[in-house]
Amino acid sequence: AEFLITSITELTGSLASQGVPLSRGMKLAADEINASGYLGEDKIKLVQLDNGSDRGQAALLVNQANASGSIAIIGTATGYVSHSIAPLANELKVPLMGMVYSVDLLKPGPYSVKITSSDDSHTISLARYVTDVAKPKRCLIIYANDNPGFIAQYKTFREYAEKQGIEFIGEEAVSLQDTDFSALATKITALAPDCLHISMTAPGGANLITQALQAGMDPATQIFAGAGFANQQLMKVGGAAVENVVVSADFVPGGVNEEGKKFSTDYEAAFESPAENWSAVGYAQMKLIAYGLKQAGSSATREMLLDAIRNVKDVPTILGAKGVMSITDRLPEYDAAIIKVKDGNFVNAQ
Amino acid sequence: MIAQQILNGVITGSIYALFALGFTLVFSVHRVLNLAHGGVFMVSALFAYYLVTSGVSIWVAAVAAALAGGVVSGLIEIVALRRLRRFPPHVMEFAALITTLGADIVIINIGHKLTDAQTVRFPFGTFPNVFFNLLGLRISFLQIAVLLTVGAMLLFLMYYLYRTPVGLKLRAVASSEKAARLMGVNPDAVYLQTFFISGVMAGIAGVLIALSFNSISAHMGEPYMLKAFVIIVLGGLGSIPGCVMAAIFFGVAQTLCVVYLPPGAPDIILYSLLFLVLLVKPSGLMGSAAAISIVGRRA
Amino acid sequence: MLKVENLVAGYSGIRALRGVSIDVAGGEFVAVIGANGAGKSTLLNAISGIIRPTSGTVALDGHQLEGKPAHVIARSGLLQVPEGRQILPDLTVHENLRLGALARHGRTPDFDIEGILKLFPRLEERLKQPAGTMSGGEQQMLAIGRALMGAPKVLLLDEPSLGLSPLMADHVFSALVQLHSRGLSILLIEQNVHRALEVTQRGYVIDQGQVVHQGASADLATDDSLIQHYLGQEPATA
Amino acid sequence: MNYFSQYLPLADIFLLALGFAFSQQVVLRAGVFSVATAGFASLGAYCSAILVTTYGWPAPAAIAASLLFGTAAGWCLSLPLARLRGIYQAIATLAFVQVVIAVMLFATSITGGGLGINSIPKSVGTGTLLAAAIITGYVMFAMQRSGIGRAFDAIQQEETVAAVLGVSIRRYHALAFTISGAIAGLFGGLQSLNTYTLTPSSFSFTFVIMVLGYIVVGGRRSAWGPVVGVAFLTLLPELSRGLAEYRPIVTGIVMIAVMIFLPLGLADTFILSLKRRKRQGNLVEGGTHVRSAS
Amino acid sequence: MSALRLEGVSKSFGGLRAVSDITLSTPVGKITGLIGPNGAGKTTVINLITGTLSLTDGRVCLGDSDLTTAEPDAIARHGISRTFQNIRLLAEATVLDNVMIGFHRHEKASFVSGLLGLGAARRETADIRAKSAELLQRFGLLRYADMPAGNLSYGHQRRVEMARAVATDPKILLLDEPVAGMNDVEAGELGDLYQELAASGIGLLMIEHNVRFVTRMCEHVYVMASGRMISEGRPGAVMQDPKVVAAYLGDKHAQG
Ligand SMILES: Nc1ncnc2c1ncn2[C@@H]1O[C@H](COP(=O)(O)OP(=O)(O)OP(=O)(O)O)[C@@H](O)[C@H]1O
Ligand SMILES: Nc1ncnc2c1ncn2[C@@H]1O[C@H](COP(=O)(O)OP(=O)(O)OP(=O)(O)O)[C@@H](O)[C@H]1O
Ligand SMILES: [Mg+2]
Ligand SMILES: [Mg+2]
Repeated sequence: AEFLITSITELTGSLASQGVPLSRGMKLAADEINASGYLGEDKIKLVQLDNGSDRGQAALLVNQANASGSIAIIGTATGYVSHSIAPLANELKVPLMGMVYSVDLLKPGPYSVKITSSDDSHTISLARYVTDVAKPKRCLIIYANDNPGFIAQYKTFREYAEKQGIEFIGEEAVSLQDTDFSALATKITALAPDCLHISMTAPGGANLITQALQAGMDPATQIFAGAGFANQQLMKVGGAAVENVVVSADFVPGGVNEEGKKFSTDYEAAFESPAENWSAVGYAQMKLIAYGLKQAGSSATREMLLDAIRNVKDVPTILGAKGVMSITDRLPEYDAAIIKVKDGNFVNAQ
Repeated sequence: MIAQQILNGVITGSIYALFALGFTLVFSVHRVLNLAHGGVFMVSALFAYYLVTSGVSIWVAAVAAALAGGVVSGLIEIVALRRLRRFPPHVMEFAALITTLGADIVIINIGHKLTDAQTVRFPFGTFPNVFFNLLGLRISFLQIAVLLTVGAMLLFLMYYLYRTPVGLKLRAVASSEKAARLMGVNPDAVYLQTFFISGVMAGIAGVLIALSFNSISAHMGEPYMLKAFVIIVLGGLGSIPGCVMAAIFFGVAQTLCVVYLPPGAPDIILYSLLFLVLLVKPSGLMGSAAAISIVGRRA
Repeated sequence: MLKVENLVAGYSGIRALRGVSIDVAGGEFVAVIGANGAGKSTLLNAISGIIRPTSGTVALDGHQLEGKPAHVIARSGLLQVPEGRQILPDLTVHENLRLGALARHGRTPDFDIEGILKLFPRLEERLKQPAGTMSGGEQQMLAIGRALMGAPKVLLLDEPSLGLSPLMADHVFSALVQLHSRGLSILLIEQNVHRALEVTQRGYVIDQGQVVHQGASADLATDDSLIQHYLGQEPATA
Repeated sequence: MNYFSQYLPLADIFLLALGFAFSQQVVLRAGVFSVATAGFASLGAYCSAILVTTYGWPAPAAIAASLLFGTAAGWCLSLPLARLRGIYQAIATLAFVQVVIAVMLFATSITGGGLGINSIPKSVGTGTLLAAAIITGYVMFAMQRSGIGRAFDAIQQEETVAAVLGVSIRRYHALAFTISGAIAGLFGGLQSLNTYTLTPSSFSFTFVIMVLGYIVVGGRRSAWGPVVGVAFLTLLPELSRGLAEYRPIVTGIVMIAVMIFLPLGLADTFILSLKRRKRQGNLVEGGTHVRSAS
Repeated sequence: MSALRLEGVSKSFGGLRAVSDITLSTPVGKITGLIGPNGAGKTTVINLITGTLSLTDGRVCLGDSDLTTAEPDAIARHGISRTFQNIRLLAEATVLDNVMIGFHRHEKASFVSGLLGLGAARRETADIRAKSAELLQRFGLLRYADMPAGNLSYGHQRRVEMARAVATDPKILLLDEPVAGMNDVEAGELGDLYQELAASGIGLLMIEHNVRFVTRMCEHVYVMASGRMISEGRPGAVMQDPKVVAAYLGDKHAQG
């Protein structure tokens, strides 16, 4: 049989920088699955649609995917869009394989599934690293206040770290569109924290760090960030300024196991740009669906697919620090990778 | 810190002015809100980036980018606006909103394809990274360059508009196209010229801002458009010095708000302030009542 | 000098000119008269290139001008004082005059700004004022002055006395006579029929977009029935 | 059945956008260059969402509250803005929109801040939206044909003239703002009970430009303008889906082409050409006027 | 009698005193003239009466109502109507629509009935349309009714302005150079119309440079120069006043 899977991602519009690698990752996985005969006689047909970074278009595409008989939908790259289509997918009873961090995605009903572990587990891995390994004294939080994911992230981080006795000297909000951080940079320099936790995207964050250093921030200030930072853009934009930045990520660059290593080389060969966090997430999502389909067999239905992946134990994946993942009632768990910039590359920090 | 922050604000404001001057020029002369200005700005930055990465020096690249901005802007005039000018002003002004928006969408998405939706930046060390300490204030060579460029652009525009015959033609066409034609002025040439100059300014701004903030992306013009709107109005329409003053005022106000207010509050204060300024002085800080725009109404 | 033949022009579907032929010899002063809506302004605009004629020819000194853009026609020396004055309201009086000079295109002008101010002293007091805030009559003087600044070969005037006080209208007419005596060719549209026929040499009467009469001004002026007939609005009860 | 139902969300999108477009058109017709529709819509949307999720109000009551809230906001905004004109008015209303966004981001405890409000129960379907759009459309038509429409036209084209003919600019501007606020508040409320989620960025600068786009592309005068403009701009991305990532480029080019050739907008141009044809018909009927030579 | 009266009206633009201490009155049922050289301040006087400009000094009254500080629309609703020297029509609206808006001040249908398209509003619209067509007929414009007003020739646009002003059914009608751009025959036709209007009880105040026309039409003439009133009286007498001849007429016209 041929299983129709529709991806609905931000291929154009303002959120495309996340949507594009994501959809490339899944494409790579789908081709690989079909070529390797992983599903025996069965094949995957991946249709990739663009929601133009717009909620309305995404909702329409969910309906189309449902009408065309897709067994599952993969998407979308951002919480803003994902949250608005999850209720619809549940209403139509079509599995929505989401990749946003917030657990809220699972709330609308049993048909929404996640591939990334929750914010909390991610962020707490990072917070644990901060309290156990880095042990700073005075932390300053900087977050993008116009994105739900980044807000949730910094809150979890602060809550955990504060309990462990880290002192926080303030919170500063920025917007994802900002590029001019001169005021904030001067303020950071004056506040003189020894630790920054930054919740925003890689290019913006790298730029912020560069400007803070130019404004005279102590170069020894330790900098921590969530998965938003986990891609090459960080080094491309930040250069030497982002050395030693510690990031929690789904994917350790280069891979932690054979599959991850192969993914990295294949991806780079196929798309002429290095694999990064989002492409790995897309890839892993597609692989998880294939895993589910294999369990459910040739006559798999949507419900059978869901049943097959609702609870899994220790399946191999390219995500996480250890390369295995378990899922408990649609919520994946794997140890987040804690990585660090060394000589312009990410390396495992642990 | 306060002195440093005010300096930061002045520089931020100058950067807004850098972007807004070309936009204001087109608006004040032709009453067209060129929504593609941000697109032109981005194209120039990207063009300079490709030149620099293929080995051209930043100075040459900047000049080339400025010209490229002028050419793209001129093309926008020819393709998206020229035909519209046959129609009465209130029709033309609204239609121009959409045609320039369309042009912006086209340009941004070409940029999108070229950069693969990623943020790029000039290679490290493209522009000398030198800092000066003036009376305890930190200022970079680049920031000084920004200040000087804004000053130069302001002087150039004032000279060009008020001291040259070309400027006279330009203002004549702005005042009444038909009457200007009857006096032998070719409005097509005048429009093209204005757009070219505006594009050159966007180009210079694009390169300097990309250098300042280490980033070039397809959407880099968008946040500046909103600011540019605010600034031309705050400065009083048609007033070039007003535009620069408003930009700096806005930059300083914004910086101080960011520094002294809790996160999220600055925008509330800043835009409420703008609202109040307009109520107290309905034609902007520097505007005269005579300069009131007529977008949406007949001349 | 100016030769217009069989000019046809109109506005989206409406034919306002239906084949008008007119000529102005070098140094001649010619009047065109007609009722409201007869097509007088349309004629001037078609000559000046403000509207594009559908057929017919316009020649200045033997150079074909029809279909050329308005600014090219203006530069070639055909300058109009348009209906509604069309001064540039945001520019000062001085700037309006300077702008007029841009149409010279190498011709030597009879007037510089001083000369214009001598002709219309009222303008001198207003040099720095935005032209849009001047009184109607002042604007009319400016419009004439501006056209003269451009060293016209043929001056086209669309109701120059409109809105002028009697004294000022006299002034303008005598100025025109004076310009004419210096050798300038003038085509004058005027609703003040008697005045127009007094100062000009020849006249055309147009009606419904066609020339219905032409002849020496003096003859036209004495033909009362003609004037009554072609210059009246149709009866209100029609 | 299945085939049609998959396009149902498109109908929802269309109807919601139509409501906002009507709201935008009212002010433009009255010669007010306001972009406050986004702000009113945001207020209406948050009003309904909060009343339903936090206070458990029934949907119809919440929507009525949104309508009232929008109406009140429109009227209040009209008071200070009476003095402004043209682009100054546009920027003042844009400032209002930015303040609304910023407040929604800031008042985290009430609005959820940047997280927005998720999982709003869906209680507004296509039928309700259709009814709301039809009623609004009817009001727009009726207004067009009444003295209000004439007064708006006069103000929009020549304010001084309108004033010396006895039209109270202040009163009619206030009326336009109020109607605009009412419509936007209503459809904001409907939207939040139709699309599950709400964030401050739902009604941002992009929204402002898009809603203006509907009116300019469709036409600023006729009540068909918004209908045609919204249909065109919401269908265009769907029709060009086959073009993959070149889609936005083509959209941009089509926008330029349409406006360059039909600068009055699709509907207005069409209606004008119909009128023109009728007029020419009349002329032939009546015969061209030729004065008889007696 | 509800005449329009100006008492000591003045207006300055910055340093320029454009109108200075003008006192005049316009009785109903008669045509009053206001003449003077270009830039004398005549149009400014009309702008001051209609509230388009605000007074620096003085009072404007209509009958018992003081209109000195009233808003333009309120003044219009008191029954003062005007035409503009520089024609101001709704250029894209049809001629008929231009006249229909003139009836605004007599509309009675409420906002609500307009918004809901109730019968009252619809009937009123039909009624106004019929009356407007009648007016156009009177001004000889009926065949242009469906044309965009901006497409008319200059003279015809002037007539549309007048029809619109008359549509407001004013007590006082202010005409700023009503026959500018018309020849004597055309002016004569309009003159008859003004006399009819005056006979029907409207007070007309007319600014005009066509001296013959003013002499024929007006019972009383005011003469302004440089913002001041320099003469007033019956046309015949005024036109022979040496001050008027010197400032305004020139010797050529000083026949009376
Ligand atoms: N822009 C326009 N669009 C359509 N028709 C027009 C336009 N301008 C003029 N017309 C028509 O052309 C005809 C001639 O108008 P024109 O302005 O040439 O008359 P005119 O002789 O100058 O009259 P007046 O003495 O009133 O100025 C008129 O019937 C008029 O309605
Ligand atoms: N807004 C203004 N700002 C400055 N000066 C003005 C303004 N409006 C009018 N003026 C000046 O006031 C004087 C009177 O102008 P007004 O228009 O009243 O004259 P008028 O008597 O109507 O003349 P005309 O017969 O030429 O129309 C003129 O000198 C004019 O330049
Ligand atoms: Mg004419
Ligand atoms: Mg006047």
